[in-house]
Amino acid sequence: MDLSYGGEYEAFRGEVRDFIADHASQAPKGNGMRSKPVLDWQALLIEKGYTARTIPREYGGHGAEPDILKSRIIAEEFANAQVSNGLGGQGIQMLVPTLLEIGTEEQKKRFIGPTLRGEIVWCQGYSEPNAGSDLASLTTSAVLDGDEWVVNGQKIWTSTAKQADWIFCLVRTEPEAPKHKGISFLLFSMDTPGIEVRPLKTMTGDSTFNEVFFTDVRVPKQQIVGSRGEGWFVANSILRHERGMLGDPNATFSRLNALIELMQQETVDSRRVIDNPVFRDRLMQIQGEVMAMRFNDMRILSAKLNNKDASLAGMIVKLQGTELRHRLEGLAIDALGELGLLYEDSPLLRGQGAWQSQYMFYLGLIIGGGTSQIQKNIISERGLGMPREPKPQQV
Amino acid sequence: MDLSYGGEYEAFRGEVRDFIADHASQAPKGNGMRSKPVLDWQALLIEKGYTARTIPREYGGHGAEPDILKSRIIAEEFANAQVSNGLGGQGIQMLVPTLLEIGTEEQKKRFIGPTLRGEIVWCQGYSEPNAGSDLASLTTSAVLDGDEWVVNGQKIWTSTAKQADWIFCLVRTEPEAPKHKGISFLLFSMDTPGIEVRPLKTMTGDSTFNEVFFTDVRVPKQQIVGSRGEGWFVANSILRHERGMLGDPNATFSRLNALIELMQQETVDSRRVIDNPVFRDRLMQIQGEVMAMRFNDMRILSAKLNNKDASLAGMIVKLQGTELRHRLEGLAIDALGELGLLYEDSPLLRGQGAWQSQYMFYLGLIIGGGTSQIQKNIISERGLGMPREPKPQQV
Amino acid sequence: MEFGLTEEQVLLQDSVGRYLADHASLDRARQFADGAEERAADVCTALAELGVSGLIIDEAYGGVGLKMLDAAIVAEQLGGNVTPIAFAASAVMVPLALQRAGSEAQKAHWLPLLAAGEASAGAAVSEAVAAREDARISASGGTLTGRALFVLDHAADVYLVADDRRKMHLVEAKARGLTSTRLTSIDKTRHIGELRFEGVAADPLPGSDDPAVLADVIDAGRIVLAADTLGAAQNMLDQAVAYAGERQQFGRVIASFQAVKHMCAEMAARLEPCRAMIWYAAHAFDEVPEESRLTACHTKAHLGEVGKFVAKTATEVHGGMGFTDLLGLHYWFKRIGFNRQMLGGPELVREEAARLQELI
Amino acid sequence: MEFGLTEEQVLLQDSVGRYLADHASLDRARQFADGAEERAADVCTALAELGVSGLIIDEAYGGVGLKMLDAAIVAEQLGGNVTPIAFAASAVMVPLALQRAGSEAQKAHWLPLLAAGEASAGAAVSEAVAAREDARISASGGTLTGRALFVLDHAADVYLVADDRRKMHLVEAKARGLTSTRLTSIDKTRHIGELRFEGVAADPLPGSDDPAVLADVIDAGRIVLAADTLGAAQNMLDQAVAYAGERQQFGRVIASFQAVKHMCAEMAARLEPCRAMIWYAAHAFDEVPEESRLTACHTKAHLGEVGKFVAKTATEVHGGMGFTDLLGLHYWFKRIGFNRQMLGGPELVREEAARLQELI
Repeated sequence: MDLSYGGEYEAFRGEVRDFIADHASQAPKGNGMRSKPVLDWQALLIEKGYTARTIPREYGGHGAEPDILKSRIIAEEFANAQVSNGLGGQGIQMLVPTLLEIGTEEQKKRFIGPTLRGEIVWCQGYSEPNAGSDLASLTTSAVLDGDEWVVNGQKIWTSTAKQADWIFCLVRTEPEAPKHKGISFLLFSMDTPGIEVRPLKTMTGDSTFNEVFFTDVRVPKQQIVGSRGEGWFVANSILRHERGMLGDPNATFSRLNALIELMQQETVDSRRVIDNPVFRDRLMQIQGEVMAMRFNDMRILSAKLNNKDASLAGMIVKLQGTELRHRLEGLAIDALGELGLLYEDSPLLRGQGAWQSQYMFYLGLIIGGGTSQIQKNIISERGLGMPREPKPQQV
Repeated sequence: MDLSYGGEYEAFRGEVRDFIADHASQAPKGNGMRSKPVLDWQALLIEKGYTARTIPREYGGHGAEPDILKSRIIAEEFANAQVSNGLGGQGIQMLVPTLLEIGTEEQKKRFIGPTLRGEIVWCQGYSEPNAGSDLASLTTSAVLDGDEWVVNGQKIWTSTAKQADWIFCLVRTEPEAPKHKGISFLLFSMDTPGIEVRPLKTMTGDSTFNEVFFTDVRVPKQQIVGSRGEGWFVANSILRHERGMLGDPNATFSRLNALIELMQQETVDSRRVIDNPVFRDRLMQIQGEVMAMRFNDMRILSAKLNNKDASLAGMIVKLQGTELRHRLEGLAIDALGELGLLYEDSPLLRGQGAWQSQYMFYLGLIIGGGTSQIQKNIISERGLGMPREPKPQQV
Repeated sequence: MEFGLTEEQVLLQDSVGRYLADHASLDRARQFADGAEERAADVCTALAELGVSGLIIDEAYGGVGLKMLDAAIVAEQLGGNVTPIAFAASAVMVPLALQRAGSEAQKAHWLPLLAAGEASAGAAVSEAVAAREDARISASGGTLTGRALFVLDHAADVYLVADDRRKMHLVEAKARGLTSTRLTSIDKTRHIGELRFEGVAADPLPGSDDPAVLADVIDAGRIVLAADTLGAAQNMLDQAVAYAGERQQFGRVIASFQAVKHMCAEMAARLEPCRAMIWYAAHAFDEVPEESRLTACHTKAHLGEVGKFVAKTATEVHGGMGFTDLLGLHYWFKRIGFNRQMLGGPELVREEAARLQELI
Repeated sequence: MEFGLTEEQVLLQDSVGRYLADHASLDRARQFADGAEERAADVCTALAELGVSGLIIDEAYGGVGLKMLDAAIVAEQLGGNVTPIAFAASAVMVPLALQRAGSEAQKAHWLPLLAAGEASAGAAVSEAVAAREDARISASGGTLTGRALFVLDHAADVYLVADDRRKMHLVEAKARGLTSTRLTSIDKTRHIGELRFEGVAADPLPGSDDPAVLADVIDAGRIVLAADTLGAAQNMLDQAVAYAGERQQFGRVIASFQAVKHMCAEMAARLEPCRAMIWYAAHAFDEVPEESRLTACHTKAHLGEVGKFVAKTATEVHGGMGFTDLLGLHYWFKRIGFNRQMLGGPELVREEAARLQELI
């Protein structure tokens, strides 16, 4: 057991801290896209290797060797300082790695640099109303007509569709093939005629997501990533990456500390909520679970670093992490009593209403990105080696 | 809403109370079988109509019209007075109703009377090591050889097998038929050569159950109830009756009161356990659930009485009742701290060790009599009308 | 013996249920919520005609003269249809307080108006449930001063206000010195709010010197909120079963997956006994006084817990669709959340249950 | 950075695990339990040879000189194999107390005996965890009077006894005035008991004037019991997965039913983070003093809860067979139950966790 990162890394941590101390004033606040301060900051971070760190210079990245610990240190230090560590979004997190792996040289040159620099914003077109857990049954079609794909169908759960310049999209190009083998991965501009974006309001009241409708959208033939019919395999390796990010124990840890503070501040019947032993015990239960998940996270990091197997430890993060977070937010609501019901712009609102909105949002995350039911299938089959469910008889 | 039983019934309740007051001294203590006081008491109860109440006189019963309320009043009054309300056991509770419904006249005459009087004690041979939840896949075989069935195989979970004179037993007589249609219902003496009974120790440390092995056990041909291949249907209607009895909320209510008393008596760190708000809150949660189950029980009784449908209310009793009871016993263990670990004849033992043994026994009941998984299948399919799982493809 | 509803009660249930299904479905609730309407006048009028607003008001005052079980039956329908109407305070708690503790003049003035649906009433009693340090009402010389939070059925014509000695008063919304503020909650189908009193003239309920009356009023509110949850949760379960029977994934309806079936079975198993519990609690309120208070507490707490479980699980069965606004499932989710916290969350009410049994 | 076991630790784990699998399987535990043996001499001797009894004892006193993480690794193996041996007190708590607070004479006498497996030690510290009104030890003039309950690793040669001022003493089992009674528990693989002292001569640990030493000793015991639960629960899960893969019902292995798969997945999902938690808690005990106590409390409580869930669920997966004595699954079930309650149940330990953070 050695929890130190070692001298080289502590030196690196020092560099990062110094950089932040010197430059934090230039960092943009909030999540704006495309503003000059945002783009300038992004350019500076790429130059210093604090974002796009391992992406080759020829494609617009910093070109450093992969180093999990350095990446973690950068993430930790920017998070601790509450300074933006650069642009995120599905283009940078999901499309860029895909293109690096299987894009053509031309695609890499054309898309990676502008995406990293924040010049092209992407959205993702995977889920459909009738293809959620069973994503491979998607029906949005793309038919080759001369040198163009003609896309028709509908996507759902598309975040940033309103802001995006381009979309990476799964479409069915081989209707005769088995369902996993008939899908292709297309890129196209959101300005293409025939695209309609409708905001999708959720239970939280926000419209973080959209529905996107395609009617005879014409896409140049070469804007396919990988070969025809390979789209499922292209998309799936990255999806797994996305799932690992849901339920992050470090974010939950911050929320836990906010909850402890809340319970020390609020009073009911002249007693601080924290002095109610029943709520306090629930708080302590959650604290113990958060602790376990944080140590589990350290174990996963260390396993990656040392090429050890901790695949089961990783597989459970989404299931446990989202449920835990949902319960944590729910405790805050209960502890607040009637105050916990207030929402939106209500007078007396606590924490800007985040306890309620996060409670609901995390219920959404329990469902999204692979429902808890699908997660349990994965854990039992891939983690524990239990058999898949037998296929049903055709009736 | 009318919770009174009405004048006629209150008068009847008075009669029962008077009887108990006058005769309680003759009632046997404990669960002994076959002793003279037990058999005499049973005879007196049959005569008065306090047991075997609705079974026709010609078969040895009391011959009264069915009256659910009177039955309930009898049960309530004997339970309140903690006086034996007569012999129970699987012969009286399960076999007698079966014989009344589909036994031949000769079977009724031969078996019902002696069973009611306690002269024949029965055990039940249903479950097998490889036929538990999937009872219909049982393999104990009975092959007709002249005028006799020749029985070979093994049963498990047979209670009172050591004490029993006879067994009612499910055997496969039609190996070629579909599995539910190849089973017959046989009766035979436990003295027949070729029967071996081995006690089956459980996690509680007791051997309430047995394994029973049959080697070429020869049973007269006419000792079959119903026709060949009808055994599954004979047995199944009664099984449902048995399941309804598991998880009885009135028994749980008594245990709850014992738990409240326990928590008021025990102290830890000079504080009564009931004064620990965390345990007290768990107690109150359980009290609320017990209350709900008792009202649910009243609703079921009333529905039976008034021919109303409360089938879902009945279907959930076993699932909810056994889980609730298990949790209740578990709370007692937790509340006792280290004392809750003591068992058997340990010094300092509380409640004769029943908190631990009931905790484990009710885990057994969660599993037995249709596991919680099977119960949920039943509730979703029969109660909510959801489809059965599709049959798997043959591989 | 008959543990269940009478024919008249089934009729009441059906007539209210039918009206709501036909004329006050989700679309109406949505419209109310989106428009932040003060009052769904059409629904109020129609329900008043069906007797809902005068349900427990004596016939002498223009009401129907029914009891708590009838109120619970109606509340279940309202919860099941997420009906945007003032009921718990306006049709139950305040009429009850008036009938038990009001003067003849108070009754004669307000009860007929409430029964006819021509006035609505709110209840400002949260201080008696759980006091907040900055919310306290003191009475002196016929006036009230202070602040009441979480007023149920806010935006009413008249408020029942409990002071810090548990005595109750009537205050008209238009009284001088009264400031009223809406508190937006997750549940947009019912209003809560805050009242500030600066020496507001108040009309005390003479019979409320006995603090048991206020306790009864709170019990009644708790039973009604619990019944509302029963209806809402039952509806969510029904929607989940129906949705699972239609939604296809992996080439079969999801209702055929054991995981989905068991989620639904668990909901049913926990919810079904709640029906008997609501019936008994409401019945006991009128007929079994020695069990009434404890049963009301446990019913409120237990429905709060079961409701929370069903709300989450039914949403999960719906998958992503449950999380959207499209089906509107969240109206039921939030209604259940509201009922859980108002008039005391489960932990608080269980503490009361323990106190009632002298276990504290 | 390496969050995990060193090669040496993996070797230790393997060597202990292999010995137990080969020579101290369930049959041996059963024999011990059925015979109510005081001591499984064969197992003790073999494990002493592998270094288990002297694991954390300094090499100067004949031990191996390892740390709490090594003790946790061994405890996990012992729990996984329901090994009938005195470990938590005898090999961890008492050696730790001696090394931190013992006199040179005490260390020189007892540590080599304990390391060699020639003596065993029990811990009578439950009064410091939760006092029972009739169990209290007072020290006066070099003697102890009173009663200690729930002595861990009872039937020992020497006992570590905490008095009512949290000072620790050594008392030999054969001391005059000491009466010792076995307390039969559900777990027949480890002994607990009661000690009565009537003016028994005791040998105080000079360094134990600092009450932090006793707290450390209890922390160490809690980590070891939690690690024992990790091993036992992991074993139950493994057994459940294996059994489900063999057991056929309805024409298929039950491991192919979604309900069974999800039960196993839930066990794995809750149990897997516990492994990292045990590692960290044990590591922090030696290396991160500022986090040590809180982590020990949470680890004890959390493993208690997860263990209870896994014990029940794994038994359910086994169906009726899990309830019988045939497979012996209940040995693990009871071992987990024992670990949950000893040295403080989850509620009690969580209260301590809150107190450590000054939240009480």
